[in-house]
Parts: sequence; C-alpha cells; structure tokens
Amino acid sequence: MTAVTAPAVTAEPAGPRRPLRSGKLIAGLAVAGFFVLAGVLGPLFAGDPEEIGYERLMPPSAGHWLGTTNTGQDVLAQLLVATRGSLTIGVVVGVLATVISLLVGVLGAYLGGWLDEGFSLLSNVFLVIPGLPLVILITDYLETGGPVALALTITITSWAGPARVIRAQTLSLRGRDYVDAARVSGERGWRIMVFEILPNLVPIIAAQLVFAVIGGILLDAALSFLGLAGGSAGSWGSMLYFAQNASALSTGAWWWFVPPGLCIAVLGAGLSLINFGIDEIIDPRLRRATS
Amino acid sequence: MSVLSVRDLSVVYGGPRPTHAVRGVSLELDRGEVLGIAGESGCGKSTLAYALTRLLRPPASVTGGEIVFRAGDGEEVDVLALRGEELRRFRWRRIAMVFQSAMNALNPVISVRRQLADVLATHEPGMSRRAREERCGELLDLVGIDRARLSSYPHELSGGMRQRVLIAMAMALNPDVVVLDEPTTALDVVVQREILQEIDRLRAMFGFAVVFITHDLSLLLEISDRLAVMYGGRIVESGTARDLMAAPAHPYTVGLLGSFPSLRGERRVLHGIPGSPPDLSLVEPGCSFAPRCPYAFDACGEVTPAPLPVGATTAACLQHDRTLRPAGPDPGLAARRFTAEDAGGLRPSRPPGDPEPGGHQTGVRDHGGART
Amino acid sequence: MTTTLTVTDLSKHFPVRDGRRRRTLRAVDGVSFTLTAGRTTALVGESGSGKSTIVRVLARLTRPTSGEILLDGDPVRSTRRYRKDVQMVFQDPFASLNPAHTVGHHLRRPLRIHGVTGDVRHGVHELLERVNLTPAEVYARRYPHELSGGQRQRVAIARALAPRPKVLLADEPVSMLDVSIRLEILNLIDRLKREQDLAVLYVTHDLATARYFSSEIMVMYGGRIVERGPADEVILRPAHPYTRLLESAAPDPATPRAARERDDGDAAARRRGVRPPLPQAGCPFRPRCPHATDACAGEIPTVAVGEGHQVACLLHAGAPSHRS
Amino acid sequence: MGYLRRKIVFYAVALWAAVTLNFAIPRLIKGNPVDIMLARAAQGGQPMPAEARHALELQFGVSDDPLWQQYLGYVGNLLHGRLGLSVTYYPTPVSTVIAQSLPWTLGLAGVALLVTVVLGLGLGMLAGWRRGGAVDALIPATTFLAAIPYFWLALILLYVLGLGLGWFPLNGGYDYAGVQMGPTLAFAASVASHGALPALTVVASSVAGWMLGMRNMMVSTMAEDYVVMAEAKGLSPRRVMLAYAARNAVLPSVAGFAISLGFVVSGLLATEVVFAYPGIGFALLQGVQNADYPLMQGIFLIISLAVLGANLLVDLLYGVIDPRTRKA
Amino acid sequence: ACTGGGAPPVAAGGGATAGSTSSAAAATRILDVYTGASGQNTANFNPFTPTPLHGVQGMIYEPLMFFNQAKAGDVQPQLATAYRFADGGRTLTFTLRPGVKWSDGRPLTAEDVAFSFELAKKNPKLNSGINSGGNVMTSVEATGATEVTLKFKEPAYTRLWNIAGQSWIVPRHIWEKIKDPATDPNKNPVGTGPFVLGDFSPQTYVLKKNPQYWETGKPKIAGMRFYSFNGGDAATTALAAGQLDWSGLFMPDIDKQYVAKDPEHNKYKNESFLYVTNLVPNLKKAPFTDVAVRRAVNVALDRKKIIDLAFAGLGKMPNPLGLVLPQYQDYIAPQFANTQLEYDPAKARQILEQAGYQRGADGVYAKDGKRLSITCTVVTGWTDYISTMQIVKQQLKEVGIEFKSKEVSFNAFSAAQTSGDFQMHIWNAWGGPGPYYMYNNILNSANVPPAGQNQARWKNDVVDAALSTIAQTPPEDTEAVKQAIQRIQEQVVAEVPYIPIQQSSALAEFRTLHATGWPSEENPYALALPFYVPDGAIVAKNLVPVP
Ligand SMILES: Nc1ncnc2c1ncn2[C@@H]1O[C@H](COP(=O)(O)OP(=O)(O)OP(=O)(O)O)[C@@H](O)[C@H]1O
Ligand SMILES: Nc1ncnc2c1ncn2[C@@H]1O[C@H](COP(=O)(O)OP(=O)(O)OP(=O)(O)O)[C@@H](O)[C@H]1O
Ligand SMILES: [Mg+2]
Ligand SMILES: [Mg+2]
Repeated sequence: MTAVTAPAVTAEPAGPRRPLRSGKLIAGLAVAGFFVLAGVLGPLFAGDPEEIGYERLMPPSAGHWLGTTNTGQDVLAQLLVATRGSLTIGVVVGVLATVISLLVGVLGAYLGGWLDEGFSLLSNVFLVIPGLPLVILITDYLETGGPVALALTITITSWAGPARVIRAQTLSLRGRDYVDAARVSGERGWRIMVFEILPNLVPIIAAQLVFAVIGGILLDAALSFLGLAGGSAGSWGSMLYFAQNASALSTGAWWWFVPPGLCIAVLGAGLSLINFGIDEIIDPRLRRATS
Repeated sequence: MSVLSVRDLSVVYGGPRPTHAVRGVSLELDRGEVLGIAGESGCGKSTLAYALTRLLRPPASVTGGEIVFRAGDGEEVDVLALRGEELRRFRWRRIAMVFQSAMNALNPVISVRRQLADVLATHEPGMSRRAREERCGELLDLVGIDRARLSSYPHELSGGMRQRVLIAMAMALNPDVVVLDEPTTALDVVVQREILQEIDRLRAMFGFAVVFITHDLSLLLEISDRLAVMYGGRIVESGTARDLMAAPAHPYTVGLLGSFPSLRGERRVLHGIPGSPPDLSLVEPGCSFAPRCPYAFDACGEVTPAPLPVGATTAACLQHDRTLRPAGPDPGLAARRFTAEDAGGLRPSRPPGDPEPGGHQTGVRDHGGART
Repeated sequence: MTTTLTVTDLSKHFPVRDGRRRRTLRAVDGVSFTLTAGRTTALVGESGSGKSTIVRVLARLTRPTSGEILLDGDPVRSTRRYRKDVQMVFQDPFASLNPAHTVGHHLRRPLRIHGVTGDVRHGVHELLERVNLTPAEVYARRYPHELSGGQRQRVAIARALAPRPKVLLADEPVSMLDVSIRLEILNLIDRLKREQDLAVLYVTHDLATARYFSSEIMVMYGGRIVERGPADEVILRPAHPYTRLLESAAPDPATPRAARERDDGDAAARRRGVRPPLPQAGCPFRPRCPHATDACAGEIPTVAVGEGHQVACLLHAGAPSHRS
Repeated sequence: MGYLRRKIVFYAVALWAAVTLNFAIPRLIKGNPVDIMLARAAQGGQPMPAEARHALELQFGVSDDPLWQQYLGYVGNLLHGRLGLSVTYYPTPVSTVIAQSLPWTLGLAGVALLVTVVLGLGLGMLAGWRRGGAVDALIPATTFLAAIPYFWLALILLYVLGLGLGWFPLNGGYDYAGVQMGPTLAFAASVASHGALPALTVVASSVAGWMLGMRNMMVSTMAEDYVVMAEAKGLSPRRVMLAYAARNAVLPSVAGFAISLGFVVSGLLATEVVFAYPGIGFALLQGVQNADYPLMQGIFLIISLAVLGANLLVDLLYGVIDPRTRKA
Repeated sequence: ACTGGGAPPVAAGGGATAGSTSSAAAATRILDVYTGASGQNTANFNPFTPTPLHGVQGMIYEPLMFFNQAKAGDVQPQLATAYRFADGGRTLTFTLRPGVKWSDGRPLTAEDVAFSFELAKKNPKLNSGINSGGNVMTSVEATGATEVTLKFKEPAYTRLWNIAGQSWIVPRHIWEKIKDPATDPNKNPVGTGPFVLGDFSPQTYVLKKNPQYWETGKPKIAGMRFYSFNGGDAATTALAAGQLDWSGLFMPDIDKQYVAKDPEHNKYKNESFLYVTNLVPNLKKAPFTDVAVRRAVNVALDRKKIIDLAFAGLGKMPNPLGLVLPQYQDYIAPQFANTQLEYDPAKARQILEQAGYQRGADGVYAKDGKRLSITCTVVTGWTDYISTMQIVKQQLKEVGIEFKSKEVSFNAFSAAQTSGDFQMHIWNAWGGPGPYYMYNNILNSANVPPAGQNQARWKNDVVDAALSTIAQTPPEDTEAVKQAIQRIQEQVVAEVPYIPIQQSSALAEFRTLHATGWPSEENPYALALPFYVPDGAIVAKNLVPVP
C-alpha cells in the first residue's frame, strides 16, 4: 500500500492542461514556424527559380541575395522553392508514417492476439531491413511520381520505428485502470481507442511525428543528393545535388552549396528541439536542473 | 545520550515554486531506541530521512539547522559538514538505510552477491575475497535467507526476500543508526509482520537505533519506543508511543488515531480527516493544519505554533497555549474527539470546493463514542 | 425483491511459464458466493490469492474458465445490460481516471451509454453532489490532476454509480489513499450502499476495515475461499490456520506488543522467506500450515463452525459438513 | 507465443522478407541491363550494331521465364551461395565484387561505429551524471551536428580539412599510387589516414543520438532508488556512476544498437560516395544505376543479413547483460 | 587503302620548368589517368566483354587499323598494313604487318587473326557489337602467312570500321584453351599492344610499356595508372589538385576550375565534332506526327543561349543537316552550303498558324481542341540537359508551345527508349569515321529501337534507299557516296526528324608537366579522349615523357 494524496509533481502523465512551458519547445517551434512561413510565402515573392541568365556563379549581391548558380539561376529563389518541396516531403512523410504507425501500433496493441503478433512482426521486419537501400530500389520503380510518390516511398521505411514506440505506449495505456474503467462503463472498443487511449498518446505521437518529419527530410536529401530521388523534386537535397554536380564547392561557390545544407541542419535542429521539449513535458526529470 | 541530534532542520526543494518540505524539525535519537515518524503522504518524512543520510540531491538543499552524530566513543560528527571521502566513509558505517521499495532499491541487473560485496569492498578494502564471500553468506543467514540466493538477481526473489536482502545489507557494517523509510508498505500483512519481527530481533542483537518512517500509525504505535507525528513539514507532536496513544494533544494526532479502526477492540466512532494536505510551497504564518482542524480559531491562521509540553507529550498546537487560550483547550479536543459537531471552537473556513465532512459517521455503528 | 449476484463454482486458470515448463495457475479455483443487496461482503486474503481476479471476472474484464454467474437468478445477459447492473471501483484513483478528460466527461459517458433519461448535465451534478463534491459545476469542469486522491476516488465512485447499478465491486478502493481520508471514502460507500440498496463486494488487505464495514467476510487463500462468516465471527474467532495467521499479523495498537508474541505455531509459517508453490490438490495452505497432515492433500470439506461461519479445514472436520 | 518462438519466427520471417523483397524489387524496376548498356554505349559514342542486343541478352541472362520459376531458381542459387554475375562488372561474380568492397565498409563502419558508440555513451553518461554541467552543455551543439545530412557534412569537411587545410587525403581507401596493398605498416597507415575523414563524418553526425539517448536514460536511472541506495552505501562516485547508473542506463542503447545499424549503413552509403571510398555503398549505387540486378540483390542481401545477424547477436548479448530477460 | 605510320606528334611547347625530375626518372614515370571509371575495378581483361577495364581494348589488344575520327578520312594501319575489297564488297582481305609479337614472345600469325574473328562468329554471346564483324560474315580464313580473308553475305563496305577498327585480335594459342570466352576474365592478358598489364588492385591498376612493341621506339612513357573515382566531383577535385595527367571529364568552368590552377601545364582540348545533341521527337506520337510542329520548334530555339548557359559555352552551333562540322564539310549539298539554323519566334508562330493551330486564351496553340503541349523526358541529374529543358521551356512558351520536362532514372529512360513510350527526349547522336555512320544510326528505319539508335522512329524511303546505296558502294567511289548523302540531307532539312541543340563538347584534359605530345588542333592525330577506343591507346603510345 502506498499512500498518495499530494498533487503529484512527477509521476503525473501529461494531461492536456499541463502548461507547455519549455524554452526548447518555443525555440524549436519558432525555427519550424520560420521555415513553414518561408516555404509557404517565400515562393510567392521570389522570382522564377528556373530563370536562366548570363550572370553565372555570381556571389551574393544586391540583385541576388544568395548569388547565382552555374546557369545563372537565383539561389534564393531556388532555396525558397526547395524549402517548400522539402517541407512538403517532410510533412507528408511525417503524417503518413504517423498515421500508419498509429493504425498498426494502436490497433495491434489494443486488440492483441494474432493481429498484434502479426503487426509487431511486420514492424520489426521493416525495422531491420536497411532503409536507404530499400528506398533506393523503390524510388527507382516509382520514377514519375514527384515529391509525393517519393514521400510515399520514404514512408514505407519510416513507419516501423514509430509504430513500435506507439505500440509499447498503447500496451502500457491499455493496462491502465482507466481503460478498464471505461470498459466497465460500457464504452465500445473503438471509442476506447479513440477517446481514451489516443489523447494520452498525443505527446508521443507529436514526438514521433516530428521525428518522422526530420527523417523524411534527411532521407529525401540523401536520395536527391545521390540523384536517386526520381525527378528533381525541388528540394534542398536536389539543390545540393545540382550544386555538387557543378562542383560548386570546389569552384568556391559556397553560396550555392552552404544554404541548403544549413537549412536542413537548422530545421532539423529546430525540430529536435521540439522533440526535446515534448520529451521534457512527458518526463520532467529530463529538464535541466537549472531551468 | 542521543546518537543523533537534529536541530531546527529545514529542507527546501528549489525551483520556480520552492517546496519547503522540512520546516525546522528537531529530533533526538537515543542509542538503541526505535523512533517512529508518522504522517500523511507528502508531509516530508522521506525528505527528512534523506537529509539524515545526506542523500538529498539538487534541487533539494538543507537551508538551516544541524545534524550531529555521536559515535560510541563520544566523538561528535557534524553530519551536514561532511564532504567527499569523509562523507563516503561515514555513510552506511554510521547510518544505513532501508528503502521503501526493495524492488527499486536493488539494482535489477546486478546479483545480490555483488550488491552486498560492494559495501564490504568499499568500506573494508583490506578484506579478502574469501572473507567477503563468507560475510555475505553470514548476512543472508542473519535475515533467514538461504546462502544459495547470493547468486540470484533481484527479480528472482519475492518481495519479502528482497526486503530482507536490504536489511541484511544495512547490517553489513554494524551501523549505529538504521533509517527505515516505509520498509514494509509494499508488502502483504503477513510478510510485513515477518519483516518487523526480523528488524526487532536484529536490533536486540546489535543494538542499533532505528528511525522508522511510515504513515501507518497503528504499526508505529505497536513497534516504536517514541513517536513523532509530522504534518506539513513540521513535527506537530512527539512522545512515547504509550503516552501518545493514551493522551494525544494535537488535533491532527487525534484525527489520525481516529482513522484506525481497532482490529479486535471495541467498535467506536471512526472518522477521517477531511480536506487535503497543505501546499508545502506556501510559507505563511499560522498552523498548517488549521484549514482542516475542527478546533481552529482565529489565532491559528496567524501564529505559527511552537512545540509545548502538554501532559506527557510535546505538541505544537495553539489550543494548548495558555496565553491565547487561558481557558485551556476545547473540551472536544480534551476529550480527544475529532468531529465538527464536537468542536466547540470556530469552524474553520474550508478551502474552496472541499466537501462537507457530513456523512462521515453514518454507517458506523457507534458503540458509545469516546473511550474511557 | 432484493438483488443478488450469485457466483457458483467460479474458476479462472492462467497458463503460465515456469522456467521452461508450462503449467496452469489456478488463480481462482471453484469459488461460490452470493452478494446481497444492502449488504457489504468483504474479501480478504494475501497478495496473489485471486481477489482481483474474482473482481475482474465479475466486472467482465476477464473471462472465467468455468463457473456460473447469476444476476437476480438469471444467467448473465448481454455485456452492456450486465454492466448497467454491475459496476466497479478501482484501487488506484490516479490511474482509473483518464488524465485527458474532465470529471464531467467521466460521468457523462456512462449516463449516455446506459441511456439514463433526462438532462445529462443535471445527472452529472446530481452524481457529484451525492459524493459530496460540491459545488458540482466547479468539479465537473476539473481535470483529474486538479483533484486530490480522495476527491478522485469519489469521482470514480460517482462514475460507478452513474448507471444506477445494483452491484458495486470495490477492489481495494482505499489502499492507495492516505490513512486520514480512507475512512471518509469507506463511509461514503457505506452510505450509498444503504441509500441505493447496493450489493457491495469490498476487497481489502485490511482486516480492521473489513470488520467495520462489512457484514460478511470471506478469506481467500490460493484461489479458494478457506473461511467465511459474519465479520466479527471471522475476526474474533478465526477458524482456519491461515485466517489466524492473517489476523495475528495485522497491526493492532490496542493489543499490547507482548501479546503478539504468543506462540501458536504460526511463527513457523512466517519464518519462511520463500513461498512454497501452491499444491495442485488438497488444501492450498498445506505447505505452510503448522497443523498439516497427509490427509490435507485430499478432499477438503467445508464445515460450519458457527452461525453462518464456514471453514474449509480438516481441523474442524469433526463438525457436520455442508458441501458448498 | 513464447519469447524464444517469437524470436525464431521473427528471424525466419525477416530473412524470408529480405530474400523475397530482394527478388521482387529489381523486377519491378523499369529497364533492364541490356537497354541500359546499349543506351550507355550509344550515349558514350560507341553505339553497338543491331546484333548486339541479342548477344547481350544472352550474356546477361535476361529471362522471360514465369516469375515463380525465376523465384525458385533464385532461392536455389542463394542456397548454393551463388549470387550470379554482376552486370556492371561483367563477367565478375557478384560475390567477388562484394568480397572486394565489403572489407572496406566493414572496417570503416566498424571503426566509426565503435568510436561513435563509445564516445556517445561516454559523453551521454557524463552529461547525465552531471546534469547542467559542461558536458551537458554540449548537447545542443551535437543536436545541430546530428541534423546535418551526412553527405553535406562530409563534403564540407572534405573541402575544409582535406582540400583547404590539406590535413587529410581527399579520396580513396588508401594511397593507390604510393603504397601496395598488403600487410605492411605503410599500407595500414595509408588506410588509416584515408579512413579518418569518412569516419569522422560518421562519428560527428551520429554521436549525438547516442549521447542524447544515454543522457536521458542516465537521468532517469539516476532517479532510481538503487542509485540513491548505492550512494547511501558510501560507494565511490565513480563506482556509482559506472556500476549502478550507467550499467543500467546503457541497456536501451544496446537494444537499439542493431536497429541503428540500418541507419549507419544508410549514412555510410552517402559518405562513401563523397569520399570515393571503395566500399559497398558505392557498389550498390552503381548496381542501381546500371540495373545490375544481381549486384543489387547481392548487396541488399548482404546488408540485410548483416543487420539481421547483428540483431541476433544483440539479442543473445542482451540476455547476458540484462538478467531479467533470461527468464520470462 | 592507306600507308604509312601514325603522324609523329608535334612536341608540345613549354616543357617542365620545375624540372627536378631527371630524365631517368621521367622514363620510369607512370602517368596518372582517369578514364571515367567509377567504383571498384574488377580484373576483367577480356576485350570481348561489354565492359572490360579501360586500356584493354587498344592498349593491350589492338585492332587491324585505326580510324581517326579527329581528321576526316585519316585511316592508319595497325596490325594490318593494307586491306582489299573484292566480289562487290563481299570479300575482304587484310595484309598483316610482319614481325609483330605477342607479349609472351610468340609471333602474331594470320591464324591468330582468323581465330579472333572466328571466335565471335562461333560464339553468339560474344557478338555484342564493337568486336564483331556482324553475323553477316560467312567465313574467315588465313589465306597466307600474312593474309586473312573474310567473306560476307552482303557488301561489307560500311562495316570496315567495325571489322578493322573495332575488332580485337587475340592470340589463338591462349584463347583456344579458354572454355567460355564470353565470361572468362582473362586475368593474364597477352596482346600485341603498346602496353602490358602491370600491377592490379580493385582501386587502381597500371599498364606498363611493352618493350617489344612492333612500332619501334614506342611507347616512350613507362606506363599509365588508371584511377577510379566514386563520383565526378572526386575526379574533378583530383584533377584540380594536379593529381591526374590525363582525363576526359566534363567541367563546365574548365578555365577556372582547371586551367587557372596551373596555366602553364594544365591544358585541354574540346573535341567538338563527335556527336550532336538532339531533341528527339517521337514521330509516332502526336503532336510530332505533324511536321509543322517539328519545324516550329526548330525555329523557336535560340541555340546560342542554350549553348552558352546550359553547356557552359563549350558546345558548337549545330547545323540543320545533322552532320558534324567541319569534319564533313565536303559532303554538304551545294544548296545547303550556307544554310544555318534560324532563330525566329515569329516564324514559328506563323508555321503553326499556317498549319491550322490557334492560340488559346492561355497563350498556348491548339488544334482540334488539343493543346500544343510537349513533355520531354530527361535523365535525372544530367544537369546540362536539365538546364537545356529550362531554357527550351522559356523559349517555347514564347511561341505558344507548352513544354514540360520530366526527369526519370536512367533505367526508366533507357526502357522508354526501347519501348517508344515517350513523347520527346534529349539524346546524343553519334557518328563514325564518315557521314554515313551518323545518318545510318539515327535515320535508317532498320535501326528503330530496339535494333538501333533511330530514336525518332523515322521512316523515309528516300533516306533508306540512299543509305542502302552507300552500303553497296565501295568507299573509293566518293562521288556516289556524296550524292547519296546529299539526297538524305534534302529529306532531313525538309522533315526535321531531329531538332539539333548543339554539336558536342567533349573535353580532354591533359597536363604537360610529365608528358607532352598530346593531340592538338594542328596535329589531331587521334581523339584526345582517354576513354575513346582505340584513340586512347594511339595517344598513349605517342606521348613523350618530360625529362
Ligand atoms: N524532487 C522534488 N522536487 C520538488 N519537490 C519534491 C521533490 N521530492 C519531494 N518533493 C515534495 O516534498 C514534499 C515532501 O516529500 P516527501 O517525499 O518527503 O514526503 P513523504 O512524507 O515521504 O511522503 P510519502 O509518504 O508519499 O513517501 C512533498 O510535498 C513533495 O511533493
Ligand atoms: N493475466 C494474468 N496472467 C497470468 N497470471 C495472472 C494474470 N492475472 C493474475 N494472475 C495471477 O493470478 C493470481 C491471482 O492474482 P490476483 O491479482 O487476483 O491477486 P490478488 O489477490 O488481487 O492480489 P493483490 O492483493 O496483490 O492485489 C496471481 O498469482 C497472479 O500472478
Ligand atoms: Mg516517502
Ligand atoms: Mg488485487
């Protein structure tokens, strides 16, 4: 017997009313928000990213804030369009992977039995089969689809990890008394899954979503960079690919090469910060002692 | 001659809303005695225990007071001043501790042998491997566990056995003081009884003093020599078990005693203590029990009561303060009743939303009210 | 007519793995009892003796291996109908309320599900008031983490009462609560039992509250009911060696320390650190029992040792036996 | 299902899935090696006469057999260890191509992974132990590193440290012109200096994950009673940190190790391309670009098997380091 | 027929000033070469396989003759000193060079040559192209100690290039023992060429000087080391860092990226007459079934801008005839002597309007309700083509044609080429030592894929007949050949089956620090491209080490 009455400070599962105060979360959201804004609005203001001109490989100037490519295209315009492309891929991958992982994880863990055995086997298999080679093979097949098809492909290799996490969490939630209590109240299975379990998965889902978005962006970048993304998806990765193809770095055209990579890294770091923030909300022990 | 004196100890958990978990606690622990500390969850019992063993970690810090340890030869140690190597050597040899949940206090991936031997290897580096092994075996014998279990991992032992392993571990260096923080709360009553008897037997054998912490007052009354009742970070009443049971002076103690039905005895009025424990992050003058106290009067919200001798016990309650209540305590309290109806004094204003204590008596067969 | 929940020969077996071998754990083994409206029946027993399993089977959270459950003499109907009549209060008030929903939500749902007619909002407030959570509007809007443990448990009780059940199963409803508020909750259940003519099954470790709050006590050991009878009878005149052990182990400040040390042979049963595995047949307590004989491995008759006081032990087999 | 049976089924299914995916995917890809080779020859200025197509089809064994027959044949060949002939490196057997490149990748991945894991876990341990301390302050920086794409970091490092400062060789597995492959000190030194930058890239961009995971686990573990207890026992801080806190905190990282292998392989692929490292990653890329089914299949299979094998190993190892899993 | 040895290379000026290397060191210096190989080398020295290691063809194994594409009509004897057609082109006799030795010391015999041709004939797997006489060969015989005679079903005049210039002669005494010549890696190659195998590793290998090479005094350099890089950028880096003596890398900014790094030694040659980059319309698909559309597109393109921007200014203006110039200037029909490709958007619109197209509200022409929209397929990552697409898109938009580009993998691209499942793509058309070869490749209806490179899938009876005529005409009859070629030109100009974009830019970079004697504009004795077979070998054996 343990006596507990005091409003628990630590063991509390994150309720919706828990204040979302976390410096990391705010910083991360700010970074992500900036990129979303740039991706959504940027292309409207930037010039035509495909406009080819005679000002080739010009360093940043008033006319071209981020200089030009070897075919005289404006790097900034390309970067803004690529931001949109990369974000699209990241978000589509993130959402799809999360939806699949939710279906597989929650259904399997809640219903149990052979379905669960099957689902977890499936996700374990997808986890151990090396992702990038698989994606390379599949994108090759899906050559025509553009960013969405690419995102679909990347999704295939990125749902398994989140599914495992969500399954584990659902398993633990399923065993909670409040789920049993809902059953005793007479709630139906789907209602329990949707209204009792899902809300408590929100922080985990958010973390997995963010994680999948980073993964999607990084994988797309790698594929595009290797020239395997099946069509210039107009993403940061493909910018890097073209820069690399034109030996941008060895010719000193850092303005072409550095920004896309930096964007990936900064956005990635921003998203990671969001993840940390969520982690800290889930587990307050992770907060820095000083904060 | 006390082996451990605590004077005016205060502990605060830092942070945006600092929690004043222990507030000016003073205690004396005599050599070989069992001192029971009772109190509701969250009243600061464990924090006090951790302060005694110097195990507080940030954000907790001792903000005042002192702890003095007196060894058998009379040498005094300022426990709070110990640092580094000194502190390391002091720990366990002088004050050992048995934790609440043996499941968590034993490392799940290290064998019992290594966890026992670790203590010996650290504090008695001269000891040979063979001697250590022998001593580990002896320790298990001591608590009635088969030596063969040395190679077991914690998950292979039952809850009671784990608790015994912890006790064996506490015995390893013949400490002067053993702090037991709710050592049996997680256990079955039968097993709980076994463990208590085990502790009693070992204490008789080695003569260490025990600080026994639990919220189970009935248990404490049974096993301790002296008792301290904690509420809201303070010790509100202390005395010998017999005196405290016979003549509790603090309304909280009265309420607590009234919360335990007697197993075989007469059936009597039973009531809980309505309301919730105080918020330890608030530092306000006045008695922290006042909002739940049926006998609270105006001064309770303004004056922080100091411990006063009341009969055979010492209680921190303004009802017994002659300057404030020249007429003496409320008759209800004097009769050791804890009901609003019985309370002659002002009814305290309840914290918003707190329920009426109504109905708490219904359904209980009242066999004649207070005992004589 | 008074409502009764009659349980006959209920068993629940779990397949378990013992090292490499599989075996069957008889968590509940041929248990029969009746819960009657307006009465509280206490179920006590050591940890792992099968108390929660019985409750979960009765709450239809677990399927029984065998046995029959009759509600008012009828075999069990659809689960939904059944749940309207049989409700449950869980042990841990922190875990049994969903942190994502308000108190109001927790109470609205069962009202909706079980088609309670009339104003649901009003129903919620009424429930809250019945468990002394006033003002009800304020509490209805709160989230569980904004409540103290006792308040939460009251919400849990209110939820259980929402479908206007006839039977209330309470699995250690106060063991997670602070001592000072336990009594309040138990008193509340007791009051509601009388007001609504509930049949209550009170599962607990605590013999003292069992005695105080119930009219009948059943003592379980190893999946079986080894003793049952009127509360005072069982506590004050325990007949089964296990009940005696349990009773002697319970702390009781009223009993002087020295008196505890009486040597009735139970000490031998306590000294063992390792619990011997449950025997497959015969008396489950046999391996720990100081009075065990070879005969204990055979069929154990249930005998009456007093007015409504029955015990499954050969020590008392001299008395006329009533098979259950 | 029992733990053991579940594991066996898992490995069986994973193996089957790897083998079958491996069979299926290249067949779904458009194009075939003959088309590719003809197109390449044409693009490269030496178009082949019309007769060449048939000859090439004969050579590459482009088959019109029903799929199930091809599948059976494929599985049969696998069972005999035959991976077929590479198209890109025709007529070299795929096994030879893999044998040539695998040691490089294994060496690079092995060293990089070892350094990453040791460094990451070590730093994570220290960061968690002294929360808010100097090591802990590193975390944000490493997060940033982790978010950088492998290949981009590789290129930047290559240009800054290799081309700019000249500290490292630019490409290749060793100094091809300068030293002979063989068990000589010169060769070893050359391999080491060529592997340093690629390994550094892998370490830099993947160390953060390990560090963070370890740090968080460490923080959680530190709050466990058994760590407090170890401290109460008067053990030295070092011992508390290593034997009680880190020992337990490392368990999830170990369990995650095998999973992370897949990611390491992926990262390595891009890194190898950047550094012209003669490993398996680039061989795979070539295979894909040349519709070299046999080579792709072989490499994918090898990678899958390696990851599966590593998983198996971790499963076995886990039983040793976490006694709780031995039963159950 | 032709006589004489290879033209002596003109000594390149300059010479090493850093001359710290003694002449002895120079003589042993191994030149570093990058031929475009990527990934690992696998030991494959079988010249009959599709992808042997670079250098095997030409440097180790030699053809009978060398056809210099850098200079029209320049044919050099190699293992054969002369050839002779008879029987209306159905019999071909080679006279072999005496005194040639295999690198194992055995003499080269007519039997060896006959065996080499026989090998491909007997073994269908070997018949994979450049090394084949084609399946039209009916017999091959050693008809004397230094004479070999081949017989054909059809006149083989136009196949001489393949037979004499692209077929590798191997020693019978070794190859007759090889079980499966199609897959044997031939690990210890024995050839007649100027170089023999030195050391080999998967990363690099060395071909070193053959001391008993038949051309006395050659080669002068000690050998060549072949590198393999995992990407163009790695190679570019190595080249810029001065690590390579010779390569054939495309570098858009070659002056800045390469020459500027060491202007004294870093030289390059732009072999700009090898191929033509075309927009290839699929003539089987709308809208390209309509010649007006092809003509409109043809005049709507500003090729100067495309070459400048997409091809870094390195390509040459193409011509409407689809021939590489100035190589085949002589073959131009008089009426086309001054014809240039026009850039005239107004005319494009006019062509379309005349053909019944009407401009829609969106600015795009349409006919019969169908918008004039073109989708052009391009291989992912081929950046110059992708840039071309972007410019073409802008230029066609101007004249009211919607143009979309679709990037696909090389796999998918090549599959579409074969199946015809594309509307338009961009592709190179290559020729050979004579104008016939390119026309035959891309215009002959017999060469519609999968058989050949007629990607436009054009069928024109006049052209087919003209090509057939050339195949039946002895090359000596240049006038007849010319006339046939000019008949084709008329058709090409009228029908526009391909839309030329640029005439090739193939860069060969070489450093004069360690060797001189590279081909130059004045002395184009072979293509300077190291990967070109057998030109690479011809260049290598003519290089002179710098002391
Ligand atoms: N790490 C911490 N940070 C902040 N506050 C804390 C921390 N640990 C404990 N507290 C607070 O300090 C007060 C005293 O806690 P403590 O653990 O000493 O109580 P306790 O009497 O041992 O309770 P229990 O019976 O539940 O063990 C509580 O209000 C608790 O919320
Ligand atoms: N799902 C299950 N699978 C296997 N064994 C189970 C399962 N549920 C319960 N058991 C076993 O059945 C026995 C009875 O368990 P139960 O929870 O009913 O005991 P209990 O009397 O409620 O104990 P406690 O007082 O600790 O709550 C125990 O040995 C338990 O380990
Ligand atoms: Mg505590
Ligand atoms: Mg239970």
